[in-house]
Amino acid sequence: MSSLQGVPGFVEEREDHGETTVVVELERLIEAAYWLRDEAGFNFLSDVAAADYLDWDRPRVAGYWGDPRGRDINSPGSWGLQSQPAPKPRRFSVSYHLLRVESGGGNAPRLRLQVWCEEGEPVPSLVPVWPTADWHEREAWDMMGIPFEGHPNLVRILMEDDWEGHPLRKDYPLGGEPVRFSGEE
Amino acid sequence: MSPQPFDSLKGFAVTFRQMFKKPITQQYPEYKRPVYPRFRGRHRLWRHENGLEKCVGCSLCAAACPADCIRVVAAENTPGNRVSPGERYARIYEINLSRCIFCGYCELACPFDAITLEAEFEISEYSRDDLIYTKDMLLAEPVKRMPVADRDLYDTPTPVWKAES
Amino acid sequence: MAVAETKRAIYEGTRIPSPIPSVLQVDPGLREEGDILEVNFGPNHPSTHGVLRLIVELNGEKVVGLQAVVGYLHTGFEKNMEAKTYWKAITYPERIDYVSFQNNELVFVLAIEKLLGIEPPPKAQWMRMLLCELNRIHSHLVWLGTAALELGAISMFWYCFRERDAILDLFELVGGVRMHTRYFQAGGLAEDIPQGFYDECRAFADTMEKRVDDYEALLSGQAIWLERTKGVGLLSAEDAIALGQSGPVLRASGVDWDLRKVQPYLVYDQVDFEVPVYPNGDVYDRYKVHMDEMRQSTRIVQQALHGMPEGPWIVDDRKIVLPPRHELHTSMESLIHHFKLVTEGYRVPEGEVYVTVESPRGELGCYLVSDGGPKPWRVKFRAPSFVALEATATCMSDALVADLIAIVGSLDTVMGEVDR
Amino acid sequence: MREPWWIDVIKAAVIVNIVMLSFAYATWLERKVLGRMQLRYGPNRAGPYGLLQPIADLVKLIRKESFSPTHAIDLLYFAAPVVAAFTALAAFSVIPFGGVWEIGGYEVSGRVADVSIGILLIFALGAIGIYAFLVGGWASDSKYSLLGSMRTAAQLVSYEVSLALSVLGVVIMAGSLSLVDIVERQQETLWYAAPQIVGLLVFFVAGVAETNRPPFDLPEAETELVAGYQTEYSGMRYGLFAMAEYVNMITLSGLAVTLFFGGWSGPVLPGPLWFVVKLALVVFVFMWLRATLPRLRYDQLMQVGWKVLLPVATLNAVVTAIVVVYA
Repeated sequence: MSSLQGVPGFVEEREDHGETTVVVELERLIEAAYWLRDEAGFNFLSDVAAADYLDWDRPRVAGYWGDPRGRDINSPGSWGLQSQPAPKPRRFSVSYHLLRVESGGGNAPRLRLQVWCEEGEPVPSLVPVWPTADWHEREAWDMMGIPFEGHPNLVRILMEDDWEGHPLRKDYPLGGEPVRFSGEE
Repeated sequence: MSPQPFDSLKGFAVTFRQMFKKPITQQYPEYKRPVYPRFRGRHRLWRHENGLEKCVGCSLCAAACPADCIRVVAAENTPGNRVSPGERYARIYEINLSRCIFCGYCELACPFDAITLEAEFEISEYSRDDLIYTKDMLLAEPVKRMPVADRDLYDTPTPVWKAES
Repeated sequence: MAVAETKRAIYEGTRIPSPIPSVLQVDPGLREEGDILEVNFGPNHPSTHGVLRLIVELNGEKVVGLQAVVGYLHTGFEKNMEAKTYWKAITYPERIDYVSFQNNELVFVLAIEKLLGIEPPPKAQWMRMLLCELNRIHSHLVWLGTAALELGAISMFWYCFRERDAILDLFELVGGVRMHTRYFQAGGLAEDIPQGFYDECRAFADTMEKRVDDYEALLSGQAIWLERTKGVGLLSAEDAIALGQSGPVLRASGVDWDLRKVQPYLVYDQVDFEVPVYPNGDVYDRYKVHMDEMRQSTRIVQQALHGMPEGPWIVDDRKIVLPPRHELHTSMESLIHHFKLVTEGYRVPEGEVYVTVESPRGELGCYLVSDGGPKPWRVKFRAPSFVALEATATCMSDALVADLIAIVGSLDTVMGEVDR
Repeated sequence: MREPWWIDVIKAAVIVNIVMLSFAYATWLERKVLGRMQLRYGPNRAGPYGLLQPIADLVKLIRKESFSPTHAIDLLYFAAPVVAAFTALAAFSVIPFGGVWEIGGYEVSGRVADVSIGILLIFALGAIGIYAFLVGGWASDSKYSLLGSMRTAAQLVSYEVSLALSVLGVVIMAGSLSLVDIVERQQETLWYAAPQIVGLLVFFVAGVAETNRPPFDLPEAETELVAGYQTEYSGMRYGLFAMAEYVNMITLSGLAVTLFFGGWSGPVLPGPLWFVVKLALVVFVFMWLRATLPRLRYDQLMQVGWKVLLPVATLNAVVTAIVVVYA
């Protein structure tokens, strides 16, 4: 699918597990979105998924230890090293999963449109292109703290309005109550 | 389709007909529907026939638990105090049943078939602390016996950990 | 009483509110008149499917402003799953949408399998399809019962829950518990299918067809039901696609689109079924789509029972699947694998995948990023209910309070899935 | 010898208690009927066949805390359920349930009060009862209650008209507004259900709406307005509203029996028993409707009332008048 190289702001095209990913420049995201919707016919925005790659290339460990007081789920044990994943260009990725919906269509072509951004770097909002992006982008803002520029109503959606922090970031600790046991040693 | 004028009356026949059928309600506390053999209810720890505990305190069940509701503290068996056939035994074995999601991963994880999920499902208590089951409670014969449907009829092939215990 | 035909034809152009696509704002001129009553429907209200909060502005009985507020059931499933190994994380997605649990479990398992590059054996595929279709009937029954209850047809609820209970019994027979079975595992099924299941399931499938006729007799011809549902909650095909609607909502808007047909997963390409499509995009058409899908799902269940192949139910890959129980006492290697899999879990190769299935509510997606370790780096679910709620404002124009209930009900949302 | 006043007092006391008891057992019957139609048993724990359930409910309602919203308008808020229950009970007084008996030398008639304009009295009391629903909802200072009150006002006003007009045919045929006369006239000729079938249907539909019973239960539509005008009521205050609703239903069924099904008349069995049997059948139809039909929408309700029932009722009255005069 070399035709995808015509996407405005084209950076990279990947084929992985039978899925096509197009990475575009952050600045030209809206242009790329319009192009994909109008020229390539991807009329359906299935999902907006943001991911945090903080400490992605840090040497990592797998598994975790338990002790009588329960388990520290935030700091992993040293069960065994795993292989280092390939580095990522920036901290956050935002993936737009596109789909071409035609009534009675024979197959379902999908495309992942991806941009990369640093913390606090605004991503252009795609609400004018696909209205369904409204809540998806609000969720991405709420959970990951990615500001969407030009969004008409960028407020928290799942957390309370006065919540501090963005829970799905990797530096946001996993909280929770410790499990109660009898306390007997 | 165009609705017929008397279609509206069909519904009355449906409701009226039900009056002469036996209600499907089960009178629960008096009648208990037998649960199917694979049902996952309250946990049970098992002993060998010679009275030793099957659990060797390996903590695999605790590692497998998605809800982190099992706590195992192992201790060494000594010749004077032999609790399990292996080297070690579970000195403390506790399950917080208010956290348990009854996924049954612990019985899958246990290599010695020491813990299984049995048919009992009436486990509500007045206090959260009463839902922390200790080893003695888990080893004891359950007070209430729940009816279980015929295993030959509904659970062939039987999973191994249910067949042996 | 005359039976109403569709009172309002489907509209031209678009009706998505501007500038915010999910909020219906009150006309400023109307607001100046000062007769606007702001009512909070929910989070505690008899017909908000749990904890949906609708801020409704009423002009008399007419809904002139609407905003849906969600998040009351947010439990951080996605964050939690990042801290669990894949094996354990399988118990989470089924709790996200507790009405179509089996489909949610399927999408996560399919995502893991896609990253692992393994293909489950045919028996597992067929059984998964069977259980997913049973689950679809279950979900539609819950929808039908509650939606009819909201419109005042109280008996429907009990009739639907009679069949729902039969389905849950089948799940208990197969998976051990009635709802969150974790029966699908990466690589296949957790256990073999019990022999007794086939007869029980066949008996159920045979009665189900008659039951759907009963439901239709109670509602489809009912003049009041038609009055209440026809021409209400209109959503055109273009708007539905622009708002990302999927599943029954999209099909009721006249778009012939079903992932089971256009992007066959499992073995849906080997069974014969039809996709119900209705053109008007109103509440009645959504109801009809649900009814027809129940019939089609029953057909699939019957075919799956007929075509269920013999053979293994899970792949034989010791790096992913727990070794057979009988080997634990005889083979040291199996025991080591067992320990490694339970404590550390299997490692999933690095990569990102987006897997979608047709859940009872529509396109259910799972975006899974793996860093090559035993825990998912990022899991994101594309919840069809979440998207469906975005369409409330578009559907709601020119509606009364009673229509509001009917429309929100017809969108078939499960708040657990909306808030995750 | 004519009835002395104290017999009337005794009768009134007995009838009020019987009506209250029948209200209690109407709730029991409703639960049983609905239960059986919905594949359930209905109440079956308190006493044999759950027969003590209404008593248990009463005890529960009385013992329950009756709290009121802070900003409720006290007097109106407290008075509304009382007025509702009072008018509902009072309306039953003119419904005849038996003929005239000779007891101890006195002539005892099977009615509390034989008013020559019985039908009008029932409608008048019903109209006062509407105020209770209206005021109660308004006084409780809740948006749901207010919406419920508004619906009550609109619905009851519109259906009152059709209800009254639908009875006109019977009145013309009987030539009297007294319920006793109407029953006696039916004994002479035939039940008015046959010649007045149109009137009966209109009367029944309007009556269901008038008593806020499903499918016309919009003022308290649970899934829309939580509980409408009674949202903020609890304990026995709520109980009084519920009582008013059920007693209204019983009164209306009694009226239907009297006007269209020959009242207490019937072979072999004594009059009051016939009355009760007929009443129970009509009440059963009320419950059957509830089990089967979805609820109407507000505007449809208005349309049915003004565009269907009112013209039909008027036409029926006119046709009846023409037939009676020229035939």
